[in-house]
Amino acid sequence: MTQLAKLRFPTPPSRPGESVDFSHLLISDVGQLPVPKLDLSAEDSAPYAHGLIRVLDDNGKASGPWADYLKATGSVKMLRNGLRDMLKMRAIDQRLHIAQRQGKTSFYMQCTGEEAIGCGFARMLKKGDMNFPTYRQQSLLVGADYPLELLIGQVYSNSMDPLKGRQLPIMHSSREYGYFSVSGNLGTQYVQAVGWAMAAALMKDDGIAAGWIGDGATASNDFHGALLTASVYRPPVVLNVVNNQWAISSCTGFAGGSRKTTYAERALGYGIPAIRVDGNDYLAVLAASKWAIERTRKGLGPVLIEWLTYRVAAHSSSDDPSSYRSKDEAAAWPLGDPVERLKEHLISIDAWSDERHVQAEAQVLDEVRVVQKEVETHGTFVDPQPMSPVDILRDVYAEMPEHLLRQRKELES
Amino acid sequence: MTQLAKLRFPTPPSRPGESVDFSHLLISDVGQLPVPKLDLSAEDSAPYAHGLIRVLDDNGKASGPWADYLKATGSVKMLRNGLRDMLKMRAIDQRLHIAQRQGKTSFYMQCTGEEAIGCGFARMLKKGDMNFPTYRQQSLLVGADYPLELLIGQVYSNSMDPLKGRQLPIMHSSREYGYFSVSGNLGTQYVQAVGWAMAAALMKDDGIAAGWIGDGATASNDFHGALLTASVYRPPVVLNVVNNQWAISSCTGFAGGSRKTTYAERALGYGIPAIRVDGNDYLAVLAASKWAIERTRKGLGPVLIEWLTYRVAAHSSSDDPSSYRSKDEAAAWPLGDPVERLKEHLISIDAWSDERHVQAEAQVLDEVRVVQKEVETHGTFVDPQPMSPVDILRDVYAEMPEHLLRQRKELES
Amino acid sequence: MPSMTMIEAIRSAMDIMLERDKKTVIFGEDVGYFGGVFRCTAGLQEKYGQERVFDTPINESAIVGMAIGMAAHGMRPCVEMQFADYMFPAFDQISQEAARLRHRSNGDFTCPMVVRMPTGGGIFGGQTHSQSPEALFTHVAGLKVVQPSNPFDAKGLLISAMEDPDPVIFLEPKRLYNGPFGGDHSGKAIGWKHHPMGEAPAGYYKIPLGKANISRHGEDVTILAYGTMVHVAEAAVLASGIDAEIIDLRTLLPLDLKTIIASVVKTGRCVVLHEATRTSGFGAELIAEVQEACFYHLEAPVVRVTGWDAPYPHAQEWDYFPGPDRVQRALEQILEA
Amino acid sequence: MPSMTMIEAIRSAMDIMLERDKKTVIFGEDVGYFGGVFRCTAGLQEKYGQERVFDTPINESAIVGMAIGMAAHGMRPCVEMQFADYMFPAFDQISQEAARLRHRSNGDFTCPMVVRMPTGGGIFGGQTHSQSPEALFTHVAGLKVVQPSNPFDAKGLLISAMEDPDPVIFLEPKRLYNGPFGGDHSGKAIGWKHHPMGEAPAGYYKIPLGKANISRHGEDVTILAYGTMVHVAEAAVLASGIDAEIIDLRTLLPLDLKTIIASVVKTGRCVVLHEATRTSGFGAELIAEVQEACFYHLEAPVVRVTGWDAPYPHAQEWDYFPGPDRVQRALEQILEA
Ligand SMILES: Cc1ncc(C[n+]2csc(CCOP(=O)(O)OP(=O)(O)O)c2C)c(N)n1
Ligand SMILES: Cc1ncc(C[n+]2csc(CCOP(=O)(O)OP(=O)(O)O)c2C)c(N)n1
Ligand SMILES: [Mg+2]
Ligand SMILES: [Mg+2]
Repeated sequence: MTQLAKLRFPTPPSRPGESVDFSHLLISDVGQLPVPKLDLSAEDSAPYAHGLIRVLDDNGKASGPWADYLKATGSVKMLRNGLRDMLKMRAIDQRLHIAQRQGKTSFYMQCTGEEAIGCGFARMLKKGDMNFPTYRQQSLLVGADYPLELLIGQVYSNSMDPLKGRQLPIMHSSREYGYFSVSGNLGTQYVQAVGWAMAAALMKDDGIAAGWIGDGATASNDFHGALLTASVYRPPVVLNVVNNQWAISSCTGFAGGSRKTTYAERALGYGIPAIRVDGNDYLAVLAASKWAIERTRKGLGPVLIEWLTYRVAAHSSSDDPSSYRSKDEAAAWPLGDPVERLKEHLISIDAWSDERHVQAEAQVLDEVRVVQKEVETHGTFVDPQPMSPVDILRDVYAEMPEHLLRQRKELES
Repeated sequence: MTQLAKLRFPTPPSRPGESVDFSHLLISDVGQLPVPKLDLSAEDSAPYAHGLIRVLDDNGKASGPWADYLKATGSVKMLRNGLRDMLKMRAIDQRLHIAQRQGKTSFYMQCTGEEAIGCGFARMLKKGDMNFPTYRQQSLLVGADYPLELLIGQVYSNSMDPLKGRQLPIMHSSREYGYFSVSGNLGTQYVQAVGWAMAAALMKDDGIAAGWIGDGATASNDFHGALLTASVYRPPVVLNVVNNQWAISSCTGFAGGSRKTTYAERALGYGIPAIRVDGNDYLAVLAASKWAIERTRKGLGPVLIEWLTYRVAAHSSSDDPSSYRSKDEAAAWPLGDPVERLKEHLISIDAWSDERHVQAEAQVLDEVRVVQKEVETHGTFVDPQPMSPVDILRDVYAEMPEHLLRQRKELES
Repeated sequence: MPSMTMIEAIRSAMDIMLERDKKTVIFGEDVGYFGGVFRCTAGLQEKYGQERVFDTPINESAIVGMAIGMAAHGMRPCVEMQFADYMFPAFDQISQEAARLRHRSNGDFTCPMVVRMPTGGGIFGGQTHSQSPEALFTHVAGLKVVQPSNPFDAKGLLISAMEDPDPVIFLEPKRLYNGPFGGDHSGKAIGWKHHPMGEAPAGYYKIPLGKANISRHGEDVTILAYGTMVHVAEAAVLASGIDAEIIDLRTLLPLDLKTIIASVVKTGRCVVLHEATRTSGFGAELIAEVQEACFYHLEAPVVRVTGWDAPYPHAQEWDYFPGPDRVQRALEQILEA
Repeated sequence: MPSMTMIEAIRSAMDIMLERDKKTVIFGEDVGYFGGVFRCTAGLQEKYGQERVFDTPINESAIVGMAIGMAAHGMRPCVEMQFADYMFPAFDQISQEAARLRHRSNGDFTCPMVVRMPTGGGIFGGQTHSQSPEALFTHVAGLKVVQPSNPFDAKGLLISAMEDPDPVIFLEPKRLYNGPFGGDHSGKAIGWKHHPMGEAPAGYYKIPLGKANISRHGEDVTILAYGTMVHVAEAAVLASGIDAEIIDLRTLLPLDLKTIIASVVKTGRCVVLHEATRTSGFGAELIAEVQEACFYHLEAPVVRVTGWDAPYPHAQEWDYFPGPDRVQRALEQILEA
């Protein structure tokens, strides 16, 4: 009898109540991958796409060629600031998550566990560069020193909201701070980033674009469109994949992630070099970002970075992950917590201490709390301040056409 | 001063009047690649995705492991039939192309130079298997012995047309002969092939599906959707890429084809094994098809085949390639002509002769001409036979709903 | 009869069809193990196994594309778009492929497939979780388009859709999942338990596609509505005391024009409601048909109360939503005309 | 004034804008070296170089996606979909991204972009080279939708579109590319040389978006049409001798309702034409507005003459196409009513 084809269905590292198995993860040792030349080709990037760029080992010790590469420009102060950024990010997430629970906002999404990526990457960008973020890339705003009152105002949809309450909380937008308006549709903006980068090249400014996409959303069709157009025209774009193992309730296997292939490797077939980086290692983030951004700005073509990380929190304030994965997963995540790891490293080089850490945590929490309080005086979701309904009809077009003027009359009647 | 990014624009092997440069093509020597085990993994398929499976050398001599593999099941008779199939295909294309020029049909598309692929692949399929072809895969019909009168009737949109003139000529459909209805929208049907294959597995029949896509259309978004879903569920599907170097006027470089990366290699990032095959070598086509189809039917998961070939004719009867490429390209194509190569091979093993060839050509041309004549008595484009206008409204739904009944009245009034 | 929420009714329909027809398969994003972000498929994978109910990659075009291949083969896929707003990547597969397969192959291949999707606003979802794209589907010949307004209809219509020989778009007004909603967004939740249409047989039954339901009989004006707007219409009628006839269309394509005409001929007045943006919304189609068929009976122009021609805003949701006040005003105006 | 085909007019508009504004870029499938399958961009790459006019991969979503990114940055992309039928993969980028960017970012990012596409039937293109998807675009708040019926308008409207601050969908009736076409498909080709609207200034000029053109003045009935159907209307009027007023809408969104109302108030009768499938076509929207605004002036129901609710068939193209006979019949019927 012939053997019949049988479909395969991917399985996650754990289901509720099960023990966690992350043994499928490809994790290289620290120091294994040298810093390649800036004009690394796709072919030669294969070890980088399959391996993992790391600086900090499991004990917080920095070593290897990427550590040296970073030292050449980085400083301890930079690392301390990075730690502060991440603490601030975490404080913001915590406060706004609680605010959502209190009904002060309709919705929130945390980036817990992924703070290093945006906080670090943003520090390597220049004014005029543009991120095309997803809803979970708020750490890019923190790393760009985006005014807290705007960030919080947006989440409260109040009169401080630069977007006039039009967008779902977390869907920020700021041209000035290099944060393209988040749409909420997955994948669509990855190829827009390519377009922006093409414009930068055509208009001969030296800006670059950075596309951002989640592991789950790499399944979306526009992921391909972005890789392909980047491969054809070679504009200055860094294509980031944040692989946090989950897409709401589906494990990364449903986006094709597996023991054998990494997301970074998907770029190789397009002739785009790719690197895979420990996204929970702030030093690795800084070093890899520096390398990728410099290469891109120099006109050496697009590059893809897969950031390996873990989504510690729920998908959003509407989600409860305990129904689809074990509560132990975050603790079992082999790459640890980015804040803890950087803290440990700084302590190990005598640039930080437990006391300073506690102090810094309290300080950023306070900072966030003060701004939050102030922003709340401008209204919250349970206690909104009236906005003009006519605002709905503004900015649909540059000028309000007649049919909208008629609707405006109706709206005001 | 910093170096600024500059966009790259792919260039073709030639422009009108220029000399032709195909030196970028990766072409391995005959016999270099052994026949791998049926359960070849994506990783291990890398040499096959980058190399080229060939059986016939430039002098028509068959050799190497794939020749032996084929001999185990193939026969000289099979090859002679294959030659006849290709001659028939060419005769059909010639006759219908002329018919278009005579105004007997509105449109036609030839597959000149690509005949081996469909003629050979179809001979390895079983009843119940389903191709999801593009508009240039008519050779699959010839290889499946599809009745000529139906094929020609469709192109004439006359009363012999099984599709009642609804579809553009060449957009055939036949469940019985394993040829899924061609839509004309590029890419869309590649992922439908995956769905069909999933159904075959779920319903536990032993059929397989074969998706077909042109090199240009690999750029379309659904190419990614197909590779991804095939990689996730591993249904019995063979994903074929017909790389004929052109997409209307744009060279394969605009789909990301280049010296460095093959289309086959794009599958590797999805964990799908891939092979690259000389599509102008009928023996290589048979051997590779046999291997891929057997593997797939055995439930060993999807596989991608890139068929390296060249579009000798115009894109369609509406196209004139002399305005965008040198007239010498076809002659300069390093893999020659599939008919000539098989003929030469058969002659070299004393299984064929120039006389028999001339005879066979005349015979198939005659066969086609006779059927064509007969079909023309049922109407052509310049001399149509009236069809019922109401047919437009039939088959929009299984049953005609009331609004269509109302429109039918209007139509008949 | 058991009382069900709309979610339970939809789940029950799929459960029954999975049981009755081995060719039924259910899939979509988060639809398998987790049971869907709105829980419509909760428990079904556990009951029927992964081969019948499964998760998919986040690729709506591929979800529908796979479904087309399966349906053409002979299966009966019922797939979910997580939100109607996310069907756009699949609109090509739906409108150019699924809807055409029977016609272009002269019946050689067909596409019996259901595409379910939560539609409409009312949950502060902002512009990408609130849209009502029904008009787009009704412009596609070859599709059927359904939108229930209550659990009883939802279950019976979904079973009909899953047995239909043609592709059916099944729009689920997400604001009605857990209870009827007439526009009172003060926070008082009323569940389906307290609504007569929240009762539905536990077993198999069908509501035919293409048949509207007169959800309130009246003499003075006809209201054409579907989904959430049926309840808004009821609230407006209650508040105004106007003797309106409310027609719950249930199926938009094919449309039950007979029922509509009979009503408008009787009342001489017609108000059309939908949540979607106004211009080229399905209301336009309704008006075009009504004015043509009932011209000599109409005593006033047909008017529409709809969402504004703007993206659905997050914070100002209730200024956007065509609530009972706006409907009441329209009713009063049309009766004065 | 030079005489131009519609293709030449469109090319001239792009040529002028490439010359005037360095931020203009043109791209699409086969648009660069070859100059487009309909030759609309022929010679432009040679004149302005690859950085201004270039070919793209066959990926409509990516074409529009790239254009959005460029437009947001500050450039002015004008892209081509090879056929309107192939815009569906890009409909997500167009409707959910381009159309919304200004609104959702509160003006922080904008999207001044033009998406050109050949539309309509008449060239035996079958179901995938004949569609008229304008209604779908008009349902999307944030887009402008234009369709010229002659070279003079085409050039002036395209220049306006390319200077517009918002995304514009520019639909080119492919059957009119080389000459006016009133439905006589006997093979007698009449070029634009012999039509007054085939004359257009060689240089820069604009036709404003949102303004209709009364292409024939008349007293007895108003015909609303755009693109090819303007010429069909003219043929029907000529054949019937009916004194109809023909309004060539030129821009569908925003609509020039004032001009329409003035005409219908005058004539009391209205016929709406389009080639697209009937249900939920743009005709429905026109009827909804006309009956609301002109109710007390209408002496008969507004009727529509449209394509049938079926895929555009290849061989029976002329049974599908709403030709002058059908229009004439509708005119006669409405005058009898
Ligand atoms: C086109 C589209 N389909 C579906 C959704 C619904 N959705 C929102 S987030 C999400 C999961 C995304 O996962 P991933 O890309 O891994 O990002 P993460 O949430 O892990 O950061 C889904 C399915 C959407 N927003 N857009
Ligand atoms: C979605 C879509 N976009 C554009 C087209 C127009 N078109 C038809 S064939 C073609 C070129 C396809 O080239 P390729 O895939 O290489 O196939 P080949 O013609 O070489 O066999 C294009 C652009 C289409 N049919 N569908
Ligand atoms: Mg994720
Ligand atoms: Mg090709």
